[in-house]
Amino acid sequence: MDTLLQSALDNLISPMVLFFALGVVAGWLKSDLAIPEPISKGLALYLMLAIGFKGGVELASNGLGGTVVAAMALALALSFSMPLLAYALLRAATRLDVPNAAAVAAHYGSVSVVTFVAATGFLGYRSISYEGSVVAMLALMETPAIVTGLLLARRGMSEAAGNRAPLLSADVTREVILSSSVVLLIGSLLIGWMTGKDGMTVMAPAIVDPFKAVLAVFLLDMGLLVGRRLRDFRAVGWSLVAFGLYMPLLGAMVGLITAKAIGLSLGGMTLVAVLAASASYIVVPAAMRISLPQANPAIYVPLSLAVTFPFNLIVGIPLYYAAAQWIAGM
Amino acid sequence: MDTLLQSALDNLISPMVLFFALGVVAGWLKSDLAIPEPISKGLALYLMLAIGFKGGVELASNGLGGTVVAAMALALALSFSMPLLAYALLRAATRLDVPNAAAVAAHYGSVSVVTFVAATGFLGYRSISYEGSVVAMLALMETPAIVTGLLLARRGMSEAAGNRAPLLSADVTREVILSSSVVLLIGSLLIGWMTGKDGMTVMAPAIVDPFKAVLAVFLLDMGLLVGRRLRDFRAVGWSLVAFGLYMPLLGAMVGLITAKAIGLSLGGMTLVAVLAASASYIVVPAAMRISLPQANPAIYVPLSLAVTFPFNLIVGIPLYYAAAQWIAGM
Amino acid sequence: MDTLLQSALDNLISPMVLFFALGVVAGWLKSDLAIPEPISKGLALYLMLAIGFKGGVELASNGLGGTVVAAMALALALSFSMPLLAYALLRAATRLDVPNAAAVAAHYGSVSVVTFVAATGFLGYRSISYEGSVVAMLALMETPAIVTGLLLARRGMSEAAGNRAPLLSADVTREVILSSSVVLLIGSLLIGWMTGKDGMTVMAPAIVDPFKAVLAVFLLDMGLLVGRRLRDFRAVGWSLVAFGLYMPLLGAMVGLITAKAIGLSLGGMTLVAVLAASASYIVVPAAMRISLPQANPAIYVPLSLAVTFPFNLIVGIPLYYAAAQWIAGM
Amino acid sequence: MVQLYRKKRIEITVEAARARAIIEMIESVGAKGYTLVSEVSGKGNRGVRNDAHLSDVFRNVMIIVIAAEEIASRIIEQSPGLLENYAGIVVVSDVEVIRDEHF
Amino acid sequence: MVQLYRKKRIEITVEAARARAIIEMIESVGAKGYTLVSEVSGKGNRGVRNDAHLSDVFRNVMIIVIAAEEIASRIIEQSPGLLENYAGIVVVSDVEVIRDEHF
Amino acid sequence: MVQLYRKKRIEITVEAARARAIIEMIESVGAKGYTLVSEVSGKGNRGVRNDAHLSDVFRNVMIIVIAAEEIASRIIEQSPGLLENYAGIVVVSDVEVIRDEHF
Ligand SMILES: Nc1ncnc2c1ncn2[C@@H]1O[C@H](COP(=O)(O)O)[C@@H](O)[C@H]1O
Ligand SMILES: Nc1ncnc2c1ncn2[C@@H]1O[C@H](COP(=O)(O)O)[C@@H](O)[C@H]1O
Ligand SMILES: Nc1ncnc2c1ncn2[C@@H]1O[C@H](COP(=O)(O)O)[C@@H](O)[C@H]1O
Ligand code: NA
Ligand code: NA
Ligand code: NA
Repeated sequence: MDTLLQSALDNLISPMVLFFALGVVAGWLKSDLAIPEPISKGLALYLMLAIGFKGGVELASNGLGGTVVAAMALALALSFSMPLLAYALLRAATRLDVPNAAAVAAHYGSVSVVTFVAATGFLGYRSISYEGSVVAMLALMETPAIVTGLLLARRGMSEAAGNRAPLLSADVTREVILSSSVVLLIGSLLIGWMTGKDGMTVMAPAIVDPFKAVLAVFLLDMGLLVGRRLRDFRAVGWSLVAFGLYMPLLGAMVGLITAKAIGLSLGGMTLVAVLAASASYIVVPAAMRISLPQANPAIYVPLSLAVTFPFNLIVGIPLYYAAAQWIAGM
Repeated sequence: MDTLLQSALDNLISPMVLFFALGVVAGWLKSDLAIPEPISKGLALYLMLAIGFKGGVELASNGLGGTVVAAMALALALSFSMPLLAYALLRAATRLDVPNAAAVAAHYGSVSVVTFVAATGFLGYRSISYEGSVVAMLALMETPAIVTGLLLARRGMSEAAGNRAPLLSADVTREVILSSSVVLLIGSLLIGWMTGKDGMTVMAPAIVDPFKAVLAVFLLDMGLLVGRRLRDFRAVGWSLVAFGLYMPLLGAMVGLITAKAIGLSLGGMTLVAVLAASASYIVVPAAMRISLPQANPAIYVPLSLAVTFPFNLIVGIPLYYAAAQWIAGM
Repeated sequence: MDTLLQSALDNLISPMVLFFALGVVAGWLKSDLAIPEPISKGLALYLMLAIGFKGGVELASNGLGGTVVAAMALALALSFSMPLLAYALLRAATRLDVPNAAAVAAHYGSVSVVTFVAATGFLGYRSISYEGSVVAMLALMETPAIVTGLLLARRGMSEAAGNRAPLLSADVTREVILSSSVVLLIGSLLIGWMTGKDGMTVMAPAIVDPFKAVLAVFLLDMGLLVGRRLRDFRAVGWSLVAFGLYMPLLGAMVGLITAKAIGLSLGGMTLVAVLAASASYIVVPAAMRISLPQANPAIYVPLSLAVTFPFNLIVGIPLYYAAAQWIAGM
Repeated sequence: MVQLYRKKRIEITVEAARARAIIEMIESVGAKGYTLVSEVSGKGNRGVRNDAHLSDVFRNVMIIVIAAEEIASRIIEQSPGLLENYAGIVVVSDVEVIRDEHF
Repeated sequence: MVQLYRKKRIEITVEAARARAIIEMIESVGAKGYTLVSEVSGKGNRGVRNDAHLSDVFRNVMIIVIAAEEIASRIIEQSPGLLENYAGIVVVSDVEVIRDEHF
Repeated sequence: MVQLYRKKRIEITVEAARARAIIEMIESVGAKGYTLVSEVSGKGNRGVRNDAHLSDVFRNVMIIVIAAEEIASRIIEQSPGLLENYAGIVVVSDVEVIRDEHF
């Protein structure tokens, strides 16, 4: 069992994290280095398809045990409830008004697919396996938090007269439930599950062998996005930046305990911690912009993207992994 | 020799077809899942380059026998003549006017590269080889049908006074003959043929190993296109939808018999059937829009893309393969 | 040791050069074959990342000897000084005015990344290794020539009154130093150097195995660009076209001698010759357009892209390699 | 000589997230068509907007409508409400068109 | 003070398949230049047009020409014939430009 | 009834390499915002411009500014100097806008 420091260091000098760092520096220095948007969208789709398909094949080989159902229930529970914790903290510890606090809260109930994928890469190095059902959790956790966030906003804003109470219109509901990532993750999961080993022989040369390298390149692009936004901190404010650092820790703790409770493996526990710790920066912002326009994207996007994402990627993943080892060892 | 039902089923649960199905469902449900256009254009170029190059290498190893010449002659003959059959059927069995019937006919004389590529994937699973010359046929069949289509329109419309008789201008001729797919297919074929085995060692890691996976992803995108257009059926009308289903069968029959006649292998026969059965939805629509604007793209595009393409992909390929086995067995 | 003619021929019928030729023909014939711009930008980034990373891993395994410092010094010296030679020749042998001569000169002091990458491919076929430090040279040679070019323009134009003397503003300096290619090359080099063999096992499936095939596809795109510009020759004029052919030869000679002087290997010498012989067609044009608008891009872009690039790719590389063998043999 | 018809040209530059609502309004008030230029960036009250990478949150689109005076004024009436809390501007000008039946 | 010159601005939104013919006409009647915005989508008589995936069949482009009154009217005269059977609109407005020699 | 305010609309089509300088000028003279349509191609004095493959050298962008008369005229004054040696045109027209505070 490698020590926390050890694995933290290994993580630091992995191509993944180093390319991310390169991106951050280049973006911060305003280099014109940029991955064309369609390419980065394509890489994101690749990562989701690959992770979904692998998860499905894993499910096929190990069968759908009771944990699968438990895992899905846990996913929904976490995504629905975590925004309540986040909202309480935000209202107590920061100056955010109701709509902004509600919007931020929704982000932390949801998840970051890339952080999850990076964590699977981290586990991959240590050849530690994980349950396919965790991939289903990834897909399920993306949207419920949005509902909670909007309900919180609604409750808090109803007093304030004249305010159009934020509604989750049928359209928006359909959109978030059918959002690109959800559909691709679940679809690939099903296809992987249906085609199993044979399917994997077909897909492996594209989705297994080059996977980590593609992830590294994608993280370069993420780094560029983060680096360009580092300056937005001022807009965010330190009490909020602090939230972006301790909220993941709380989330990870909740994730680890509940994951242990439903009997997931070391890998599974680590990944659930990552899910609970991570914050959405694509699906939820889009939904908030439509359903809660009173909240300011210049607050929730940098917080989730430029604070929590890098923290999880560099410090969080090895930390949650060490904690998972410790808990698993109990 | 696997039975028709068997291979139909295998085909159904191949990642290729399942990803296509995922796309159709997502598109139909208006999910925002979308492959960025440059990526899908890039994937299409990849498939054509790969299929062309492999065909060329195959030609190099087996040499240019007499069948090559026969195959090319057959390709031209099929592409020039099939629109006549299609046109006769359309005028007899549907309410299409002259320009629309002529336009649709041209589509069925031409071919769908993706359907062909999917068929090579289908054969690949069964490790059944095919003649490289069939790839040349694919390239040759794309454009002649356009000429026949325009001539049919011209004949039929000349009476109707005032009508600008549709002309195949020098520009358009150059464009269709030099269209992206024709140039890339023939070019890659030549390069594969010139570089042979050595060339293949260079290209294989990119164009052989990941080929089927890339095809699956591309079919996901095709599925999205089809799913979004399923609603256009109304515009098409049932007698025309029926045409979109029986025309491929007739075409396949013609393809099989003629392919047998020039002595192609089981694989070759299957692919020629697919060529004759498939309908263009890129090169021909573009040419028709320019040279025969009186015809309505909202008719010929959905018919070719949303009716005939899925039919060939799911039902046609295994069916034509079974028929080819049967004829080969005679 | 293969003869010049032999290796020239091998080069000619390599997939790389053949796909380039296909592109030139298709572009010249105005085929609509086109690689979507984001894809070709993506391929370019891929090539730079791959070449940089490999160079870094190579440096890690062989350590940073004294040659590394010498190599970097040589790179700067070449890039700063070569424009002087080019400028003298241009003013003497062509009718170019001061700003245009200065702009063209800057291009020839800088380098073409793709030519360099193609040369590594050429060496790869012959499994001839090269020093990782040469990749650092590639990154270092890109920008200094711009400074020399602008100084030349300034000196020459100062007389002509009323002319805004071309300045290298702080902005532009930052831009060229932080230009996409420089940052990605140096960044990947560092990451490859830091992660060494382990990093390579992660990246290899993506950046080593398919490398040559990707290069071939990229050269297809380059060919298309060149083919479309062949007609621009008229604008360029024959005395200038001639310069585009003999300047690389002079550059290569300087490169070979100096590379030999600092004790580089056969592979290293060949690549330095290629660096000295090649001309920029992306970074330098962009910088000139901003800092020296009096110079005409319709002159320097076709010259560098449609004359010198193809010459180096097809004739130059095998020639410089043969010369390097000869010098190495002395 | 080809006849020209006086119309209003309304150019709405708005954040992508709001585009659908605007277009639905445009059609609901009876405009016969519209043109959409996606992928436009810009700067305004709500700061710089040019990051298409992350969903539509920081992307703008430009919606152009050619309509008769009366329908145009309906669009103008509806706009402020729809743009509340959103980045967006509405620019109106006089134009002439051919093929009146299109509008 | 910088001098401004009165010109006409013609904005033609047309299906991509017809763009070349329109541009050739524009140049043939003597316009000195044009601007092309490709990748625009929209809706009109001929339904929704926003699918660049499949060749140019369902894609629009926007062609903008700034020209003197007289050349503008020639473009307007030629347009209806070229747009017959094609999706497209022509929108004309009054503008002023600097650097008259460009037009 | 929604109030409309008279403004000037300045449409600058210029080679991408010069876009930044133009935008800096626009902000320096006090315009509150601008819209940028990148990836436009075209033809003019300096020939055909439509090759985004190679850096920005042969690419155009379109910059649109809505501004009050006075700021508009400052932009017009500054333009010729900035466009010297560069491909670019400046087109001015009269428009009306809602939400005056944006401009
Ligand atoms: N003065 C202006 N001129 C041109 N475009 C503008 C102007 N102000 C705003 N815009 C555009 O409208 C969008 C939204 O403006 P705003 O609501 O002020 O943030 C900006 O991102 C710009 O694209
Ligand atoms: N009223 C309108 N306002 C703005 N753009 C329009 C309008 N009508 C049509 N268009 C544009 O012109 C294209 C062709 O129009 P149509 O010929 O009516 O189908 C449409 O796809 C739209 O992009
Ligand atoms: N008469 C015109 N109408 C519309 N756009 C033009 C016109 N002249 C020039 N342009 C645009 O402005 C750019 C620069 O023009 P120029 O400086 O004349 O080369 C061209 O590439 C076109 O995009
Ligand atoms: Na979370
Ligand atoms: Na056919
Ligand atoms: Na050089």
